[in-house]
Amino acid sequence: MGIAMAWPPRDEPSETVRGKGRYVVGRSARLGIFSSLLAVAVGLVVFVSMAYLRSEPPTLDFAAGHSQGQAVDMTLQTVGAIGFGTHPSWVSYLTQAPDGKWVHTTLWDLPANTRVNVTIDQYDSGSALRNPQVGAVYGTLGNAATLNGKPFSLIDATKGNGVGHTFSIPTLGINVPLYGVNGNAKNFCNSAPCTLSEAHNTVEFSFMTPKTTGQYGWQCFVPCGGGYVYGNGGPMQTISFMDGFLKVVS
Amino acid sequence: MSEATSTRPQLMSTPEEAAYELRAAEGAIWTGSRLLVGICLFVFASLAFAYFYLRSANDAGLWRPHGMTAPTSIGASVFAITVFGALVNYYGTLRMRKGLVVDWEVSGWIGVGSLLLAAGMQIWELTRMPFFPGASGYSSTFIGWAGLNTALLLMSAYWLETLLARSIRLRRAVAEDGGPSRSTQPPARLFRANLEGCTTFLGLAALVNLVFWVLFYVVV
Amino acid sequence: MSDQQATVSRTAGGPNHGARLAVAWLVISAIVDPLFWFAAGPHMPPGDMTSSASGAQFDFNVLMMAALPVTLGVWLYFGYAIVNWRASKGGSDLIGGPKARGNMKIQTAWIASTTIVVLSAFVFGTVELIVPAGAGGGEGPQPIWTPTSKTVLPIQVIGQQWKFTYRYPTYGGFETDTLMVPNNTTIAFHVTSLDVIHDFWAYQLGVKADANPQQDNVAFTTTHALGKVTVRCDELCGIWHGAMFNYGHVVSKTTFQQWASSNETQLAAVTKLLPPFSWTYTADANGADGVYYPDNVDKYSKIQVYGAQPVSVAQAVKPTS
Amino acid sequence: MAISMHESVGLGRPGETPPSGADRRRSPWLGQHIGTALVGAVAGYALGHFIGNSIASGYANVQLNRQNNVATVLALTLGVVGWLLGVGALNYPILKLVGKEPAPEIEEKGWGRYFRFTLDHKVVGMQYIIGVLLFLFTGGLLAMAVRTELLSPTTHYFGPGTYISLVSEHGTVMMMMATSIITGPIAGWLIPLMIGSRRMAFPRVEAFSFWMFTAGYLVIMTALPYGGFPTGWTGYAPLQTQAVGGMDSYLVGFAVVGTGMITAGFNIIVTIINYRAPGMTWSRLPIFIWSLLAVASLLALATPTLVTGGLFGILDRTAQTAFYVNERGGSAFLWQNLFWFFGHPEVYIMALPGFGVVGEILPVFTGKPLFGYRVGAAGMIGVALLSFFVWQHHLFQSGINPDMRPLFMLTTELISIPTGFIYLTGMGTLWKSKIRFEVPMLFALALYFNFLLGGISGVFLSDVPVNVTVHGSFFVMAHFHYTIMGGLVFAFFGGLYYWLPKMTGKTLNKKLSLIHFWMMFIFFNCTFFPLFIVGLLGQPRRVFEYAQRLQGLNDFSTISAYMLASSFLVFTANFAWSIFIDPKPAPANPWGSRGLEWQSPTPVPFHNFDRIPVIYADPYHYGEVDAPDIADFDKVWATAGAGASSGGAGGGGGGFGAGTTIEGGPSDV
Repeated sequence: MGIAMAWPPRDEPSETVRGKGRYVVGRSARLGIFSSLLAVAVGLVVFVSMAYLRSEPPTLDFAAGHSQGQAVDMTLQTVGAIGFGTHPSWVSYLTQAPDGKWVHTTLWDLPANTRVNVTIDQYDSGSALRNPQVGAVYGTLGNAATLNGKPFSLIDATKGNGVGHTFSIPTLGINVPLYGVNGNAKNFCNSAPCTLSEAHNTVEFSFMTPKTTGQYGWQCFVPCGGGYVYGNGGPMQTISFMDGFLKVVS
Repeated sequence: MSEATSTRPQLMSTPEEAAYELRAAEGAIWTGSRLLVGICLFVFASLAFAYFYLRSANDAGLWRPHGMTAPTSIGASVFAITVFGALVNYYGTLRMRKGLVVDWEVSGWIGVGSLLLAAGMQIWELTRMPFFPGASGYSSTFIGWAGLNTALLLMSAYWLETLLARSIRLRRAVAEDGGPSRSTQPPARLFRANLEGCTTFLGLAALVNLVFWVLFYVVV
Repeated sequence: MSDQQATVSRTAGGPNHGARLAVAWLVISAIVDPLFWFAAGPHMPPGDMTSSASGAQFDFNVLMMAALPVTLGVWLYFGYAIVNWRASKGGSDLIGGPKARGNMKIQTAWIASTTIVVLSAFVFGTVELIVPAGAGGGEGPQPIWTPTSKTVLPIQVIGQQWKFTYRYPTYGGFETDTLMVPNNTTIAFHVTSLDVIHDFWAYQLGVKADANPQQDNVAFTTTHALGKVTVRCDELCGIWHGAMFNYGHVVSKTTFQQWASSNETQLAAVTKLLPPFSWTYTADANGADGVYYPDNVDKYSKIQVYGAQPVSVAQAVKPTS
Repeated sequence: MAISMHESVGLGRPGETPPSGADRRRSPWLGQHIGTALVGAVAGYALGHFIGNSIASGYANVQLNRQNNVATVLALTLGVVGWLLGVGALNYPILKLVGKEPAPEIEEKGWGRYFRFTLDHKVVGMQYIIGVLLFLFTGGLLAMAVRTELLSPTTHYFGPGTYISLVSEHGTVMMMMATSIITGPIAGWLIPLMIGSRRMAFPRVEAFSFWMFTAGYLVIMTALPYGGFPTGWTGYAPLQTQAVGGMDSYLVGFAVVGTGMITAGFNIIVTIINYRAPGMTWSRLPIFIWSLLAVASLLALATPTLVTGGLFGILDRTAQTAFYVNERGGSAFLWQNLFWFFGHPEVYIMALPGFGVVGEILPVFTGKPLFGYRVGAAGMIGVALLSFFVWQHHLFQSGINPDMRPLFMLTTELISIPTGFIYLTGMGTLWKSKIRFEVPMLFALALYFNFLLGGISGVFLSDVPVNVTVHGSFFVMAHFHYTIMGGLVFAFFGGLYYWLPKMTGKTLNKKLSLIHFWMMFIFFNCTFFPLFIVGLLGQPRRVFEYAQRLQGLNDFSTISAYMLASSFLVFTANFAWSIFIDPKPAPANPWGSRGLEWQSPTPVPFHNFDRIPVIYADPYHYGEVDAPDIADFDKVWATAGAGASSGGAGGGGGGFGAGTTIEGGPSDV
């Protein structure tokens, strides 16, 4: 079986080694099997990407029917443990839909270049801040905010109940700290949605949405993801808990 | 074989081919066991790197804040028992070279027992620690060491045990050919190559235990 | 490469492929290199707003001077071979045997020339790294290559999930979301993190340094042009990594003075709440630690435990220890 | 590995006929196969979850966030154990405990063997082909998702958390795939045939590495339902320590694939050293085998560091140690050092086999011997050695050891010298040749084109001052896609087109192959070249928002990426059509190669060679009038191979016995 071979090699096959008919089933059956496997794969990919990867909490529409120059009112609440869903022990924001229902979402359609009046009912206890700088109010209209009706501009998180969460839009330079409630309060709210009869602080402020449309991320800067190193895991890195988007539309 | 499963003629090696492949198999066991030692050395070198890195980066006093040390008596026992097991087995292999297979088997079983005991004590030590795993750099690397050493000891015990079990069967199979220590039958030759590799590996286990015993208990 | 090709040509018969290739290569290199240097070079990133940016631009262009001829030379060779030596066109007369298996001269020349190129690149890179004080890269807590300038403005860059803030220790240690840098000034960026690893990339400044928790990573640069600066996080840090950017400005010294003093006053109340200035930003003693470690024996954040001693503003002016 | 130290040779003669009644054409549904493996995996998973919950559900952090990493890690680990038990990979290691000899290695028939734990390296090779293609296409789909998100700088197709998980998953899947894409399928299939052996040294280890590889696929896929992981494939701590459950899948998955890599590398080294045929001296070894030897030493020795580093990460997340948490005595730099000490050799694990493949392809299609064979082989070994000393160039801006930067700049740049040898051999081989532009040759030439850009951009990255700008940007991302995809993946497909006719005995459709090549080549460059520019213009890696002005380049890249992906559809159609649906028989040696692997009959018999061949020459005697025979396949050893039986290296010495003692045949020099 030595191979003193001619160069270039012959064009025709020197030796035919395997014929057809090796397979158990016929050609069209094989085609069918292959096509159905392909179809299953494509179906799986489409399903995973659409039903799982692209799934996101509902977006509340505050832009529909909005007329120019009119302010948008938005009411949020923060709660120490959402109490339902896949992560019942996580802290979370909730949004009140225009029809008054509390929705577990942090995604909002907002009209561009519009004043937004925000009311946040804060039901969570507070802690000190890793970076006390986020205890200051800035970026809101007039750099102002009220806590239970009284204006405030800075919270010392080492005193009192500390800071529960912040409402911050880093790309717009907006930051509002939310004073914590007493964790030992008798009427402390343990699962969402909380009602005004339970211990809470109300923070109000206004800001202007940007002129350019697009999606602006917002988040909380208090390390409130308990059980994670630096307190910044879990709810702090999940949309609809402590992160969300302002979807600014024209 | 009565009903051929293949149309081509059955493979029949010539004696020379058989000898050639047998030597290749012996060489493979030799190379493989050395390579395995190298692989394990890289594992423990990574641990040693972690140890020295965290220790030398001790600028915040967090390597061993309260002078904490893992239970020294248990640690010394683990080390001593491991070395004992490796040495006993090595002594047994010397006896086997003289044809005393049963001597090796006895020492081998003692070796397996020692290694298992050492592994058990290593696990027991984890329940007797005076510190929390995440308390310091020392505590972290110690937990890493305990885990890796347990795996190393169990692996060594397993290897040695398989050889002992094989030896018992071989004693019968190659009895008239001089027994496992002398037989020229392929299984006996491969068995001896394998035992030689295993003994080398036990040497690694003993060495690693010595080094880390010094690091974790003596020069902390 | 011309060496080898020339050598090859002498050893083979037929048309002098080696000479053709060498000439073509020289011509192409002679056109492309100056073209790049003069036409594209001055526009190459990251621009020339600072000493480290212009240094990086210069180094990039110099490397391009070597890279372009090498790349084009190899492509030229392959293109030439594909066009000329295809079997369908008959190809060359085949060379077999030892002649085709190696050529000591070519191999030696190849190894020698690549070694020379590589070693030159190394020497050039080292000089360009050391002379401009680390070339804008993070040098860790004890920088070994420091700027010659006597006065250095320290700015602490704090990465946290997910924004950068800046502290100005020489102005009372106020902390702000905005990066302002005076022109014609040597800056020492002290980059640190409150949590996971971030990376401070001030693109137009030609500065990049990882922000590590409990670590002070120092990078130097000297500004010499006014303009806007983009800052991006360049180390994956979690969900908002992609949105962790902001903008800074290089402004005139007087504008900077005004901005800094007014901030110092306006932010005085917040500054009082901040921990005393130190090279690593130590979380407040009660700071939320996430309760991941349950033992609570050595809680994070006690300054005395973690060695990050507070420093006075006077100490802060000169960044190196 | 120790556990599978096999005794290939039973009590009888080596290769003696198997015991009677062993007709292995058993029903594909019976016995242990991938189905029982899945059952085992599910059972192990459930058991692990149960144990983990009983251990750790009371931990303070678990009480707070209901995320039990102990349960996740145990479930995944025991799932893998169940998978191995189910497929039968652990049968022999368990039987060894009672001293059983291994079952005879007998041939299996029928398609069922492709779904089993099998001892035939050729079957394992085919399994690996499907396995790596599964990995590759999964990673490719994830890449499409990533590119889709980058169509717009501000509006988002995926959520930011999902996006980072997709990026991380893409990177990890592709890295896992790339470590095995050639060493698994092509090398596993070919090594014994190229060195004249009847077997791999440890066939069970060979199969074990494949089933670990597939287990790794399943484990890393669980990351998505566990919430993904945010760290990218580099897994930087302490973000790693902080992350949600998907991180456990990453750590366990890398440990599993890492174990598979170690075992595969181990087996390759041992086989090449010991099982070379008589006369297959080191200087007659095909260049591909040299590259595999270099790669295997990296696989076997660098990967343990990754596995150990991953174990520390797992301990941080489960036992709450603090290896990587600075505030408690650990160091985030420790992970970076351990990871990159593995990670940089890993990069060459993904380059060298590609060089080996083109080194085999070029001589065949130029009709010339490989130029500078010794330099090429030395270059590969040199790359492998140097790659252990460059890891800190990933950490130039990290703040670690600034004084070491010049040194690592030097080592990194030095590595381009041995890499350059690959170009020397390639260009020398092309010199005055007769190039036949068959599909494998096109892929080989494309590798030279692409890798040049990848390599040259690597020099820019190694230059510390320039690194300040390009580190962590899309520039580095384009750089390593040019080397790994432009190099390794092109070489893989070149190798497939080259060797599939041998492996399957069937001819691939040439027209479809050409369409695949040209689409892949053109759109690969269209996809990744703009990303060099994007990176230079300031776009960091792994971001979902970028500057508006970069949208044009990003969109161009995305659309090209879609076209690149569709080139793989062409390949899949070609593969399915030509191999399964409408097979056409292939010539025995369609390319006219002189390689030893082409000289065995097709289909290759179970034992590869009826007689162990005696090698006379290296496989590169092209262009010679009186080229020597490469080997004698019918040598009657009793007379001619007297050297073989002499000088037995008893008792376990003589690791270099094979191949060096025989002095059969004329010298090839």
